[in-house]
Amino acid sequence: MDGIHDLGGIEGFGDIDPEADEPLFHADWERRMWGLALSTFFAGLSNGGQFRHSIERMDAVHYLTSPYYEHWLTGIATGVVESGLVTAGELERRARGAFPLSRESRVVSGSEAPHDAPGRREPCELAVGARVRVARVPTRGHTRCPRYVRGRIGTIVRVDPPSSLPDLEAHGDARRVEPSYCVRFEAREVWGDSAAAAADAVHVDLWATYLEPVEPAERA
Amino acid sequence: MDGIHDLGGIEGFGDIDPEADEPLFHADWERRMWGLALSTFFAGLSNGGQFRHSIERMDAVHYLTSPYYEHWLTGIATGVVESGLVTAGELERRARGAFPLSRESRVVSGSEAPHDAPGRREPCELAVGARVRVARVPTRGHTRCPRYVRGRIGTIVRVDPPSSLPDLEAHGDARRVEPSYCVRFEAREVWGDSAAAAADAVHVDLWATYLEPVEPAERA
Amino acid sequence: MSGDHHHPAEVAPIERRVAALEDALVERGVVDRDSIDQFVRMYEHDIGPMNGARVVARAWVDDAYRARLLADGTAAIAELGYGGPEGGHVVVVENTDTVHNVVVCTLCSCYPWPLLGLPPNWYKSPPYRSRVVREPRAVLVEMGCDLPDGVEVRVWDSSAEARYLVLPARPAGSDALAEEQLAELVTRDSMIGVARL
Amino acid sequence: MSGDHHHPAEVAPIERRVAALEDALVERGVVDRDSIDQFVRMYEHDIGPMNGARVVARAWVDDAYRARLLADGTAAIAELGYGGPEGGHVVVVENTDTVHNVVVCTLCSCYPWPLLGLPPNWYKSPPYRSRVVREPRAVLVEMGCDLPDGVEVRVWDSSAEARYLVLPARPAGSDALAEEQLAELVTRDSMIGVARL
Repeated sequence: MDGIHDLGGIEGFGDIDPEADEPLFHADWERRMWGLALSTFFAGLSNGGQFRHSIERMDAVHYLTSPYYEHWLTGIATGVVESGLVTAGELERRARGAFPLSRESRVVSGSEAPHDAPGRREPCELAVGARVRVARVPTRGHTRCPRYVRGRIGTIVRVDPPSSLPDLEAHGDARRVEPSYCVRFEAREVWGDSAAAAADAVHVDLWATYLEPVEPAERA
Repeated sequence: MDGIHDLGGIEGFGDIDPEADEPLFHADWERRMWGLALSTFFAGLSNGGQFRHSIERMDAVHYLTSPYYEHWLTGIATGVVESGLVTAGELERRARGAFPLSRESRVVSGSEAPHDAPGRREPCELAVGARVRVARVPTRGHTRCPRYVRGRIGTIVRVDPPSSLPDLEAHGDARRVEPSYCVRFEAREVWGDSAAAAADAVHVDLWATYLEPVEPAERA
Repeated sequence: MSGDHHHPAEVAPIERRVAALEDALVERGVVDRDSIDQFVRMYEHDIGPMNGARVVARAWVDDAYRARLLADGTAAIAELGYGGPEGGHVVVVENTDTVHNVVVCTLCSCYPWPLLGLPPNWYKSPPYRSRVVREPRAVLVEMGCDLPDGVEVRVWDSSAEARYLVLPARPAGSDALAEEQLAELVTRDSMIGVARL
Repeated sequence: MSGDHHHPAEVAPIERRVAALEDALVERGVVDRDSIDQFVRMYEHDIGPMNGARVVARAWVDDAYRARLLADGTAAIAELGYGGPEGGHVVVVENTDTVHNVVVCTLCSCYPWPLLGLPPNWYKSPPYRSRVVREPRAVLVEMGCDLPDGVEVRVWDSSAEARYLVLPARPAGSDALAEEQLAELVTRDSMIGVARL
């Protein structure tokens, strides 16, 4: 989904604000929330795609105005409510107040994952040095393909072991295990000539599904 | 700039919330602000590009969490401070508190306007029926080229009279007057197959500078 | 900046900030309070959706006017005395049995002021601006506008100088009504394209 | 939803919402409080940047280890006993005279937990996530990290399974120090890539 979580390159968020001697947790609720989250991961309550998507579906303003561990709270609470383990009513009764959850998924079955776009049913197998273009097609569901590289051309610099495609595992029982690739994009290709020094590059790790090979003759 | 104001297609903002019997102004400050804004336009305090960019440069969270006419207040106050007419200190003294302004422009001279990208120095002249691709190059400055059509192919359905390119007028004394085009994009081209009915289309009005002609042989 | 948690002073209430800017500009003679009052009165009383409704009703009863309106909106609305800020280039798009039009400004809040006045809050808000270009049918249903099957939805994003007015289809059963009565049927939302008559 | 101004009840304080979720899951036996406590203790005491620092110091004093670390980070950190959640695939990128590396996760907050512990707030916040891929040099200067001329900046966006550790350059004048002393020089920020030693 083209959610607010997909922050790469968006302007207007201001200065980075490091906190001197920042504690690991800023309050006891953060400590509990973190331990609780890790416990739910070990209990197998959600996979990575489901967990991340449960946060991405937060209201955009809520996402931007809440502390980070509130994202985890909201996502995990949404997950346990959606799975039927706990009702939203029980959470609100226990909390003695409203308990905002994320919005429902726009994808029921994973059918809108990008690999279902025409001509893209078979993920490509690629090697270091290959030139690739990132698919332009947006999805309504979960994806780990950031918007800022969509449609851009880069070069594979590392091939990573096959792993579960998040776009599928976030939305149902279907799974596909495929390689992901570390792709180097020149800053100029992504941000235009007005970008930083031409030598700079950004690397993004992308599953095979997101990529298509670029013919040597094709220009950027 | 790729600011939060460029909202087309971003997900996560929730339901549309029409107010029954909505008044023209919700409070007297909105009434004053609107009349004040219109007065500053007639006084020639800013052109359209400057005014819009002064709002786009607001802090992203401030933009999303403030009432609409607070955008106008913040933008116009930023403009009069930047032009040297009033100091930020005077505004804060008069308001007896902090007076948040927008962040400074990332473009000093209009030099980063998209027409300065290589090979794009002459805007194209086009006719109804022509197929065009929207330039992919982002700018750090003001633009009226929405991000959701960047790199997409559409068809010109209307040619509009020449007018001042906002990307230039927002940033300095340079002006260029050129036609803009109403471009029809099929929903499928912009949002992929998972989008609404294939028959649907979105039309975006785009200055010549943002467009390049597409050869008939070229595929989407 | 509002995002900065080190901000030393509390942000002044919006009323005081607006007054501060107004006072600073009035004292410098850049603006005067009478014109501010006058602009407000104009848009509170004389400029609003009733103007657009008159244009629509005229187009319904006068085919030649309708043709001129669709060919050159700016000139045709000037015939009825309408023009001014945000009306320098008006484009009218017509709803038919097979086409439904809906207008948005994804980048800010462009709107045909001379015909519709100032936009409602929902038109300026992130949900409408973000969604109507991507899922116009879902937005229309949510706003109570059900479309017949087979109708193409055309979204118009007011990203340059043109300001759009939707010409709604004349309601069935309105044959007996005169132009003034027809104008009373025309709602603001039908001229934005989020309602049908 | 928090954006909905019709929300009937007030949002419960965050402390009560966390407790509500914890209690509901504990009562169902899905999680237990002891493991929660144990996880917290682990990351408060045993897992943190001191682990990454030991890896870096070892790489500085042992060229063969350094080569193994750059070839297969996961296996090389396991030699020192490190692994676990978010450490399943570790990639180490080396700063040199001509290359400076910096790590981000634009989509969420991926971070090499076994080596650095949990990320600081700024790493998870919109300013860093949005800006470092677009203007890494400006971000580095703002964070006090000045780069010599001619150095290429490589940004690594942790968007899939790999988790990145930056291997900083060994500081000049540290030749006399032993491995344990070297480890004390290595900061968290230098291993994210927003500082140099």
